[in-house]
Amino acid sequence: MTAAIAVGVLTAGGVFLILRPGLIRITMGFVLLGHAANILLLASGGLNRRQAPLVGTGNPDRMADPLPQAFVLTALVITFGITVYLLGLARAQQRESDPEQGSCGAPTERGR
Amino acid sequence: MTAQHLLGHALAALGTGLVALAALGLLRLPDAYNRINAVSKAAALGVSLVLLAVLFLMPTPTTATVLLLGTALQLLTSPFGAYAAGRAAYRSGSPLTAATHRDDLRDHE
Amino acid sequence: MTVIDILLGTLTAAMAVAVWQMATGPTDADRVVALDLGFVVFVAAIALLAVRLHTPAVLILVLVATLVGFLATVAVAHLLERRS
Amino acid sequence: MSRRLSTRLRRAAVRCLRAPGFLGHFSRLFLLANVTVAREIITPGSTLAPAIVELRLRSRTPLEIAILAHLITLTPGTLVLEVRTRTTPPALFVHGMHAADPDLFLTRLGDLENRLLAVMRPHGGYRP
Amino acid sequence: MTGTVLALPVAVPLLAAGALLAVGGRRTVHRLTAMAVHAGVLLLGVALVNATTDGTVFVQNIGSWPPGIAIVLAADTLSALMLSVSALLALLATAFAAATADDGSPLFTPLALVLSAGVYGAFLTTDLFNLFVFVEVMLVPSYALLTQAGGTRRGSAARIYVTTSLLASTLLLAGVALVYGVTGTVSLAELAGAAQHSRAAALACSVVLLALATKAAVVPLHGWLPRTYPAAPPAVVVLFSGLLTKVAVYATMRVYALVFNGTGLRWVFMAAALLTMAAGVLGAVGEQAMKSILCFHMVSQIGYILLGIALFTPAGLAAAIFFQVQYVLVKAALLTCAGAVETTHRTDRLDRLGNLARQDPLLAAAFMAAALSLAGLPPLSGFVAKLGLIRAAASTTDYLALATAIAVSFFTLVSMIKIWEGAFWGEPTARAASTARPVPPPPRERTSERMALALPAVVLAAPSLLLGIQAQPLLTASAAAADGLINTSAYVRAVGR
Amino acid sequence: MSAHGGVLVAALAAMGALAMLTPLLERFLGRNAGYALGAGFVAVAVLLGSVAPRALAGGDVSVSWPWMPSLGVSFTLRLDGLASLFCLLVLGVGALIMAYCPRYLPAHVRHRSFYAMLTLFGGTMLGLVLAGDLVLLFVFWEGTTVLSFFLISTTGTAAARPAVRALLVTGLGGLALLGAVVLLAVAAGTTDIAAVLAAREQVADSAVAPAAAALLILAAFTKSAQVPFHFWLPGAMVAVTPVSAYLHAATMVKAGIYLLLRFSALYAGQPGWSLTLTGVGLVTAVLGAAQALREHDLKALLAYSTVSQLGLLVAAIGVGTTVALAAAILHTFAHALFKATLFMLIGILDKEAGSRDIRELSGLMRVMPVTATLTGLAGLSLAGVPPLIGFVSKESLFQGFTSTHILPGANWVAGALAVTASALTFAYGMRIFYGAFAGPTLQRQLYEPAWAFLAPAAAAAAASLVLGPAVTVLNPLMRRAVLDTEPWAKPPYFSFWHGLSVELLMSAITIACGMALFVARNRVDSALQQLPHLGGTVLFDRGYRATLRFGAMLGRPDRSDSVAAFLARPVAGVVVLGLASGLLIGRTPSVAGPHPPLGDWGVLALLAATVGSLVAMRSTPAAVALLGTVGLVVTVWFVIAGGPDVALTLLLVEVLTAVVAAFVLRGLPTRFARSRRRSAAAAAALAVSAGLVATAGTLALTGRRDVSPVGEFFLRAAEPQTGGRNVVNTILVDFRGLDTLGEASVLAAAALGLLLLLPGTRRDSPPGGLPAAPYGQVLGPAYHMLVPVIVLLSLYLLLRGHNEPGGGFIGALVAGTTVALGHLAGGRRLLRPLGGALLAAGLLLASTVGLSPMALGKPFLTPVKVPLPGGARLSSSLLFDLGVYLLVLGLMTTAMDRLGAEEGERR
Ligand code: NA
Ligand code: NA
Repeated sequence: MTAAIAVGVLTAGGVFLILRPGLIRITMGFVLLGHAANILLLASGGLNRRQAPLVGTGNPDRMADPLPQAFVLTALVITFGITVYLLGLARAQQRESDPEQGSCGAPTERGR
Repeated sequence: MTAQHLLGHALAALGTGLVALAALGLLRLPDAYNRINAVSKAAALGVSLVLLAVLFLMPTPTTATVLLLGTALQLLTSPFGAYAAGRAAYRSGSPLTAATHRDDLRDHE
Repeated sequence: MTVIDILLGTLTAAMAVAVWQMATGPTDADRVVALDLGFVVFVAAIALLAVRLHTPAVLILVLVATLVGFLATVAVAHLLERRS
Repeated sequence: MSRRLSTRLRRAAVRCLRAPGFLGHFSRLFLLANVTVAREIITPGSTLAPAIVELRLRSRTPLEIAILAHLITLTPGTLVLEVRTRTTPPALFVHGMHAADPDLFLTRLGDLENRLLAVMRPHGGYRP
Repeated sequence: MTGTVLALPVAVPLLAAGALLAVGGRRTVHRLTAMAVHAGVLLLGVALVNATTDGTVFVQNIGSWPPGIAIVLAADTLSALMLSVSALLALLATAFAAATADDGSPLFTPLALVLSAGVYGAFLTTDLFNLFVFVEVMLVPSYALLTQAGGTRRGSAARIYVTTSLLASTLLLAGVALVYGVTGTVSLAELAGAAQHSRAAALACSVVLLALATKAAVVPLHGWLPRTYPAAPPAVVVLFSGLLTKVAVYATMRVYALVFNGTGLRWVFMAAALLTMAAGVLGAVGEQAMKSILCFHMVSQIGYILLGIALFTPAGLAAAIFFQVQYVLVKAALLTCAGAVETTHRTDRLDRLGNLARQDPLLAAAFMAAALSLAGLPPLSGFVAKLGLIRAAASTTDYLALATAIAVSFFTLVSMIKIWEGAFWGEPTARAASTARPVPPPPRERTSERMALALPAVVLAAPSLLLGIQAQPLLTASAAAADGLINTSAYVRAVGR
Repeated sequence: MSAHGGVLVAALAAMGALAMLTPLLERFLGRNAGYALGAGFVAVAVLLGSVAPRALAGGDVSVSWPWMPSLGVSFTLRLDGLASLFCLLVLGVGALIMAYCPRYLPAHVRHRSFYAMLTLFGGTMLGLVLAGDLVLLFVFWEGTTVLSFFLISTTGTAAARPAVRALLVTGLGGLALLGAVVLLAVAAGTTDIAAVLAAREQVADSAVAPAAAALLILAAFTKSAQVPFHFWLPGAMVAVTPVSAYLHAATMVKAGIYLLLRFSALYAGQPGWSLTLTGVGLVTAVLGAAQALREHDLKALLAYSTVSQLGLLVAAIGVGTTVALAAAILHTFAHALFKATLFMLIGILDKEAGSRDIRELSGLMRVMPVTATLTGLAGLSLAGVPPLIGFVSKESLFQGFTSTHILPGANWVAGALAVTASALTFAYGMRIFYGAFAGPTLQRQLYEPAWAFLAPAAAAAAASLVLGPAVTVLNPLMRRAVLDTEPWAKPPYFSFWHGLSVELLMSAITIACGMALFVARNRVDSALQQLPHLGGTVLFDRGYRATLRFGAMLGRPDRSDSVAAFLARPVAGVVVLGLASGLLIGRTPSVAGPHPPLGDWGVLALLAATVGSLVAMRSTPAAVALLGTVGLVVTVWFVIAGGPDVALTLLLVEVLTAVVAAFVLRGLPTRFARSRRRSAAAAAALAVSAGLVATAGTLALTGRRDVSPVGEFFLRAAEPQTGGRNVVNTILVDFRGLDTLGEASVLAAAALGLLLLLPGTRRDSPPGGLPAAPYGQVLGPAYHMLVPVIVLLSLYLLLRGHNEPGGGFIGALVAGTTVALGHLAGGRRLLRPLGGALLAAGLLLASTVGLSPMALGKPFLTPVKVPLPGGARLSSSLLFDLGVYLLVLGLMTTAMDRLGAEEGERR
């Protein structure tokens, strides 16, 4: 129940953000959607068993399904790579749209 | 409940109390500088106390290592955030509360 | 309900305050402070959760968080400063 | 044993002897400051008297300055807002929550610096 | 041959990418390495096609773990066919990139190699989550390749491409999660028939299919493709055209065949197929530049393949598979022509081009052959493909599908002739002075360069004629592949526990 | 394969070979290659003639090879009477045209491709009439369409539009034929034409029969230029004369007639078929003739004449009686003869006199007697004047039309319309004749062309003249052809003189009316000019442009620059899927378990508050902070859910994302752009719907089963099988290493993408050393203390990952923070120039470790233990993890290098 609501909240927030203008907000939306997918993945293994799947630390019958966790780790890292790339894209396009800043090379003196 | 547990819980409560106090400070203090002043430090002590509490509640060598290292790191790193936040607040023009009676930094500019 | 549960509830409230401050400001500097507090609350909460869940393995998060957590605050503060 | 080595050893020993004292002093300061700030938050009304003061430093090396700034910032109620190393002398701009008397406030900070330098400069001498 | 070789198409490109990154510089080394890798995969693919037409399924349990635990790679005829045609395309795209100098960056070849590793892996894997991973391995380099060069227009195309793909990937991941939530497995073999037994499994897989439909640019989820592909450098479009959406279509076939046993959702597939065919071709007709027209066509052609899936008869599937294989080559040939034109004349806009048939007869011939094949004119491969599909539709009395397929062929012809008339035949209608760029640089005059640019187009167009006249071998292979989709038991037995 | 059938293949192959040889012939003979090609056509005709007697005797002359057995398609050629007749036309007229070309084509210009295409066209046409398989028929049919397009195009740029119109109209018909072919094949269960025709009953009874008929008719109408598809044919007259004469008068346009004749056996006598063909055919005949009469350009006149004559043929086939079919067959032959003649002669006139205006054609007899005679003869044959063959065929047509009994009185209507069309035809035929023989000579400086130029036309004209009285010679061919269209028929004998009959009366009326029209030609002309043009071109062009506009409109949404426009659709798809399936899924009970702990709700409340604040936030620093906080809350969720590895990874990812985002945002405005309220509301509505669907989907599809078998396996077997106690990590590096290799490759690609996207230079830093670090004074000294701690922690996490939370990814992410720290603290920018090398090393290491077991014959990524000196063993999974570590570190250094620098710094 709580997982489902969490997925819903994150999905709604993520969708709202990816439908806004501006690549940064869209990127943030995708981060939220990534969280939603990851919580969904964990939920897909069932949330009744919640012990960390570390052999020797407890009863295997109470341990969480480890496979979705492996999936989440994989997905998480992929999402991270793409997020960084999206931010790079935002940086590249910002440089493009602002030739003054992008190419003349004078260090900005703001804040001094 | 052993004395060790009791002590652990007491420390945990104290630490949590400090953290909560910091949160309260966030609401009560008048400007960003005072908030920074209150929050990061109180929280640093609070966290250190909580970590110490955990050591009492789950005493193993690994826990001890992790927690002592963690406490040290907490004390080492929390001022960085505070300094950066304070400097940024000033440079970004975050207003000082009216009660601020002296500002050498402005005179210096 | 144990003492730890109550303390975790307190931390939840503290985090809510941090979120509130992040949302309302009023200045971006106040928001940075709130983020800093958020990290602190997080570390404390993880430490208490480790006790609550009887999972010492979780404590590695505390170590990592104390080691690198300040980076987020510093980076956001830096962002604020550059854009003033 | 060369003279140089013996000097270094002596200084290290001095450091080791003075450090616990400094740590104790700072811990007391730290805890008291925590109490002060906690009281400020809990009690209704305000006793705040904030000020930003320029603290001219005796410290010279980056390490000395960094540690001092770090300790000041770690202490509740005081916060370093700006570090000036290119000026002579170097200066810290410190925000204090309870600095109704700025001179007293500066004196206390100066005291902390002196104690710190006493640990870090075992020869005790001033550097120009 | 044993299943052990199945990991090579994934591992070797990655190894080569790492090696090329390590040695740096030397373009020739990069080109030759990539070509050798793709040629190797091509040979392997053809050998696999030969060895699987009798129904054999080659499998490899990665890491030697038991089936059900291990990720299993498997090759049946369908996988082998897709592997072969992708490798061929990657090989020729590499050559074309050399000709257009799109591979100028020392990172181009490593990225293209990682991309192809993802494509090859997606064709071989039998595990839904692993499919998601390989799709990402394919997509992330594609982001880099699409966005490598600047330009405002390209910038917004890059944003749209990356974000749409990312959304589809997230949806795919959610779908995989739901499948695991319902069934407790992500192995396709264990999922076989699941949708028939459980509505929940069917719904979970529908999410996967929806994500794949977005990636395959099925109408109405297609808009991103015609909007973004034309912004990519010529060689990159060629590479994309044959690989990216095809992976999604392949996966759709596989999932629908295994999990749904080809039943249920028929009208959804049919409606999507017809809409995609029609909207794609009409959109193509309305475009004004070579690459834009061709890219919109990709949408339409996806519709044809979907039609075969919707029919889900041996004839329909075989036709769809034949269609897909030949189409990869035809479309690549067309895009290669467009790319050659763009490289030579610095534009692919029809109103700024003209008279290319005189200047470049070889290129014009290659274009025309491929264009007519795309329109389904005999004796080219596109004709055989459409004949098969139309015949399959007629056999199941899907006359609306038959009529749509024929009508779409007509509009395909219209759009191809629009290019012919606009670029190859008449005169430019817009004056160079009115273009955004101040003065277009003089076209490349060196014959050898032109030959190098036209050659890949010719090499890609030639099989179209060959596959039209001598269609039976590929038809046989397609039939075997279709049989593997209809009778999934051999696949399930080979892959499963 | 029978020897007879072999001849057919040989004939077709010979045509192909001839086309191949064309460049060679043209090289040595120049434009005179036409003679050689003509001879080749004749030779092929002779070759076919060797088996024709057998075909005309009703014997089977066919050959069949499997072509696409999967589709039931075979390469079948069959020569029967109908095919023989058309072969004769294709090769006979083809030979004449080829012989005509050398003198017509300009010298000193290459005609390689022209000759090749024309020869290829001959071969294709031959294939079309010989095709014994439906699909093969279609193949050759489309071949003629395409070749026609190219042959028209050879004229030059001006021909582009007409060529396109011709291609599209006939191409449309071709696709209709494809539909018909497929429907017939499915209905009859075979693609063999003879078998389809033999299965008449079966086909006629099938539901698709009417559709197939309609499609066949559409195909024939477009190819044979029936109203309203006629317009492409006059347009195609921009082609050079040999093309007009061969393709657009004698052969290609007859393909439609051939098609109707071929399938007449299936449909003859059926009302729909008859009414359509007869009606459209006669209307076309009359309108075409009227239009021809008002044309002054001889070529246009002949084009409309062709349209009109084709209309008569179609109508006759529609009548479908034996006499009518016989008439159609004979007239097809006659028309080819005289129309080809006329085209060739007009080509000569055009070339010699420089004009094709019929008004300037007058009194030609005096200056060009031979040309004039030939033109006159062909004109008379066209007009249906005895003793030319045109007369005989027209008589038969009249006979055919009066034999119709589709509707009561239909024979009268058909006859009347035929007479009308013929009268008009007579009128313009007479104008041609008059221009040749009578009237004042307007151009006196003309000379007779060389005999070689005239000879082909002369031969055709002579045939028209001779074959009228000697029409009985054609009887064996014609009768056999009739039998092929109507196997049960008793075919008539053609003879020059039928005696006094209705047809003769009709001919008389025709000639009388036609004469009247001719005599009153000035008034008729001015009256006709008032009539609307028999257009179609305008309509077609309008439709064409409308299609382009419609397409452009359809694609407009996809030209948007707004990302939201593209992202909204898949989201809406999810919502629709959710709504659609909401009704389908019954609730299955969830697996019994404790209610979610209270903590869940606390975390959830925080999550909702944080997400809510984030979406409403317009300050960018605050958004970064809130995004990080969302990450923290989710991390806590993962801790509660029992995933310490996941939580640890997420924590690191969140911190690093915040740092990178902050670096990137430095160059951007501090506030997000405000957007229109309405679009925000729409986005919110979609977002809320998607959120609800996501919640419902999660509720419905998760938590309804016990732990999966594979999950159970991992929990029990991970340690015994791999020696690792951290089950999640064993899955990552041991059981599902392929996923991990894939995700590592993704990171490598993302890093390479950044390098490509943000090209930097080798020496970024200003000469005076590293740029001032923002927090150097405070962080700098600490940096040197922190880095060793971080690196140690990172390595510790890497090494212990197999047993406790950690591993390559986590370790590398920790190490990656040092790079970020370096940027803020201004210490050495650790590893920065190494980004590419780290990526290379990581990829190499991970893939090599994966591949190495294959050298031992074991599957990819099989874990191997390498013995080390000292008894220790190094697991290959650790090496694999190290590869992953290097890749993650590579990404971090690259990202910090390219994104961490100030805008001005990096140049
Ligand atoms: Na043009
Ligand atoms: Na043009």
